[in-house]
Amino acid sequence: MIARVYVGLKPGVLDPQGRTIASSLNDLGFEEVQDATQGKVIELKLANGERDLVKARVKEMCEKLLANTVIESYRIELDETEE
Amino acid sequence: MIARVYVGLKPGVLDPQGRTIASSLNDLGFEEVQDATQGKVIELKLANGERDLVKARVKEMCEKLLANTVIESYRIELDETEE
Amino acid sequence: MQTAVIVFPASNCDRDAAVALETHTGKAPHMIWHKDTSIPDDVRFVVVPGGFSYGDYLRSGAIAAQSPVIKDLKQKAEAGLPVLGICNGFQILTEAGMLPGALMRNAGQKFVCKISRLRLANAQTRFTKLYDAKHEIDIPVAHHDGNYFADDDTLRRIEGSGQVVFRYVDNPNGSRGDIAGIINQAGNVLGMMPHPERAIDPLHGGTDGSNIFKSILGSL
Amino acid sequence: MAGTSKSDDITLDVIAEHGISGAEYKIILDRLGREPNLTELGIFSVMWSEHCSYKSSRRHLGKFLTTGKRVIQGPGENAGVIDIDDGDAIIFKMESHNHPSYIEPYQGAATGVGGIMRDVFTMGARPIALLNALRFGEPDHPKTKSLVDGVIAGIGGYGNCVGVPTVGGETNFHAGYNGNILVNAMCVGLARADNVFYSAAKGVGNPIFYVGSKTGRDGIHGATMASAEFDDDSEEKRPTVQVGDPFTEKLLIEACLELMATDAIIAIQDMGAAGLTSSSIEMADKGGVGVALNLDKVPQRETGMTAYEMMLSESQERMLMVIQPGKEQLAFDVFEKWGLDVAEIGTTTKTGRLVLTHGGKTVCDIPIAPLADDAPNLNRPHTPTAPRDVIEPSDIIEPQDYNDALVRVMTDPDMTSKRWIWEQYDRHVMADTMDSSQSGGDAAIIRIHGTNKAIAVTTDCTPRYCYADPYEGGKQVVAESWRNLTAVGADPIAITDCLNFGNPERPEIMGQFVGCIDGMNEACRAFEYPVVSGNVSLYNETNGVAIPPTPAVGGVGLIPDLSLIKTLKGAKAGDTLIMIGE
Ligand SMILES: Nc1ncnc2c1ncn2[C@@H]1O[C@H](COP(=O)(O)OP(=O)(O)O)[C@@H](O)[C@H]1O
Repeated sequence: MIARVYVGLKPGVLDPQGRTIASSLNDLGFEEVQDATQGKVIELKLANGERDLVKARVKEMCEKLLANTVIESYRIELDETEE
Repeated sequence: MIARVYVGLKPGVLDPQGRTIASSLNDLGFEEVQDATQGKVIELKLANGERDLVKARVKEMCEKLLANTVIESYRIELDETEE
Repeated sequence: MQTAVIVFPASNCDRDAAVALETHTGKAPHMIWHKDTSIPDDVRFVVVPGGFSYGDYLRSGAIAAQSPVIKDLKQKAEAGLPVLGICNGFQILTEAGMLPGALMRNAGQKFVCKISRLRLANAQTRFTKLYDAKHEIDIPVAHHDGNYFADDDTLRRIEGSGQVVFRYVDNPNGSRGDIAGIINQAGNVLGMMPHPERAIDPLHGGTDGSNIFKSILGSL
Repeated sequence: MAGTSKSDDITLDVIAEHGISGAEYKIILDRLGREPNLTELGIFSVMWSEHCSYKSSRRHLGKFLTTGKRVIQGPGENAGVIDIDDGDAIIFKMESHNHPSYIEPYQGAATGVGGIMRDVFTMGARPIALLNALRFGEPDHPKTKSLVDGVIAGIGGYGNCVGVPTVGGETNFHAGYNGNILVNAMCVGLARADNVFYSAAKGVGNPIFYVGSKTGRDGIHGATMASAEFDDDSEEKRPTVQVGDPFTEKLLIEACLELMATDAIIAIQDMGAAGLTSSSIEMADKGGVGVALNLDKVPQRETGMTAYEMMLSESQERMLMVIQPGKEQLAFDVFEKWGLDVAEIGTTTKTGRLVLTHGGKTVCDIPIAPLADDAPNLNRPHTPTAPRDVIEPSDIIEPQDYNDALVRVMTDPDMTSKRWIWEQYDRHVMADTMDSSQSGGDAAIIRIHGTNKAIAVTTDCTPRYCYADPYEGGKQVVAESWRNLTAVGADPIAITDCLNFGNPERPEIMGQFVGCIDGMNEACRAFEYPVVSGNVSLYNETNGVAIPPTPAVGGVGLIPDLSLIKTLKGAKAGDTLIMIGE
């Protein structure tokens, strides 16, 4: 089973990377870019299991390691097709 | 209009970051984790425009700046709902 | 002899590079701001210095590689102007397509600052001809993204044509083939992760970096 | 949090939430002649917090020796300034970022480094060295590993990016820090003695400039957080932590130093804790002027920010400066060249008041003097630490196996090599590092660029001695610093300090604090080794258990000639070892 975890800065938290990306895209002539944010996607290959249980475990991984919930929020997607 | 660009290492490029995540998750007792990879998501807020044109522009941004195609591949998602 | 150092926002070894150039030429280099569109015609050698251009945001060297001055640097390098990229400078040159391959996050995930011992893989280049080929040299590294990657074909090609110039004796970052520095096919653009400008004064703890500057400047 | 509300929103609860006591509120009513609104209450609250007003410590810090023949500026400015001959000056300070680093170790430590660098380049110095003093809990405590990893990466991540070498520090592990780690960062900068910048906003009608990053809602109430102890709920209640942007900091350094080379700046102050509030009030108070700011002009990262939020935001990488009239365009040009946000947000006035307008309305109009003059200056009760039993050498049982004893000593986490830490710091950038952590010497050595002289720098503290006997421990801290400098061939000049203690409302903690200061001060006077800057971090406790008393000091000495440098390099087998002292 594959779990995809998206981790991004919470709204309101300074995102220096995103800001720098947006302004260099503007400098390169992409004026349509109004804002950019950068986050990460962590893709986990997991042993199969009951969907709800797996999700609960991944949630625990996020809280413990993958995200720092002081400044980051996360979203989990489970994907059974790619087993 | 929102564009989401997913950038990840090409298959065959060693991903030490992913490996470190997998082994730290194992160390924390999440033995079900068999493998992990880490990529980034860049979310762009763009001026509205014709879908195909916007997509072509975002592709150009990826080729020029957002991805290094020597090591990375990318995928673009457009999302009109969040305007 | 007139030399130049290119300065990007958050370059931070620009002064160190300038000191190294002045020490070896007796003349202060031009400091060229990344927004300038051309490198003065009297410049005979250019250093792209280390640092964290644009904070290393997105990917190290990626944004700097798009700077206005890079276009002219590329053209002049194609016409034969010698260029040395150190650390972030090496990252910028690969991102700009002036050197093959890419520099990824260190395999150990951590920033690494230490004295690294290097083997001369090619002591015949314009940058290395004053070194004794059998000799190993000590030059500090300080980087987070120094893990050199090139695909198999590229690797075979650069190995075959003597483009690998320096190798780590004790690989600090996971680089393929222990590669610490490479040169372009024409032999006038060198990129390396270790910092030769931090090893030119006995008080630095060693002067093994000096011969790079002496070699290339002597060839002009 | 609501904005510029009417004064009838100021309930007893709101006053208490702002840490304002009944007696303090009476002073506010008296000075204003009316009730404050929420913005005004917020401003009093941060200015009178422990963090900004030093209310528990001020009277004791006043005892320190702070002058000397090489002291150009002692405590009271952003950092201390000393003379190292030939028109060169060294500007340095140490500061804590303990609470934020516990909550978000990477960003907490990173912004700690950023903040201390701003204190130094604000005064006109180019930062040339960074050091730190770190205390963590036991190695096998479940939180320790991730705290250590995050803090070390954060210190390196910020310092390496800005391009200032991190050359030394100290790291200890002890159960006393399990719930409250210490992250103290020190920055040392080099300036010309005749071009040092101060924070007094002299002159009326001069433009006030805002430079750096935009203001967001970060860390609102950070200064009050640093002034209250942790409990189990703190992790829930915690306010947003700031994210550091070393790239902007680097640009800010270059831009400020470029403008400082002209005569455009009258006064300058970084926006640290309590950002716009404390920077504008300190500048005005020192210059004896008033300040009028138009908050609509403040560069903002988020929409709909209230006056309260803007005044209390702790967004990083921001500076406030008073510019010479006529030089506005020059200032705009320099900051725009470096790609920084810059705005003229107000002027100095002769009213002696802080007047803020927002959306066309006056949202704050208070006299500045009471914010400083009437700041509480408490005489908290303190009971001296009871003397411990003296341990006679003969009381100690001789080890059976000396090899085993040696192995135990050498494998103690405090004793083992710290290579895994300092290899993550760029120690060589700027190419003037003559000796650093790597050699294991007693102090790091930095050459003064382009000269034949150097400075030596070190951070030190042995909390166990301070715990056993604050007075003797305090003496020892300063003496160790002095010895470490002399051991590398330097003449010690002055120190900065970072006094980390528990809750000052407990007399026994105040007793430790006062004991340490008295001991340190005695040593400072004996060595003529003055304190020129420093920082106090109180309320370092969790669930009522205080950290061991940890008055870290950072020392700076001069090596007038590089040939006088003494290091551990070059020792060979067969050399003679000599022990000096008792
Ligand atoms: N946090 C740190 N940052 C930088 N250097 C450090 C740090 N901790 C320890 N060091 C360096 O490691 C060396 C050994 O440190 P330490 O074990 O504290 O020795 P000592 O007791 O001799 O000061 C010193 O040179 C010191 O500067």
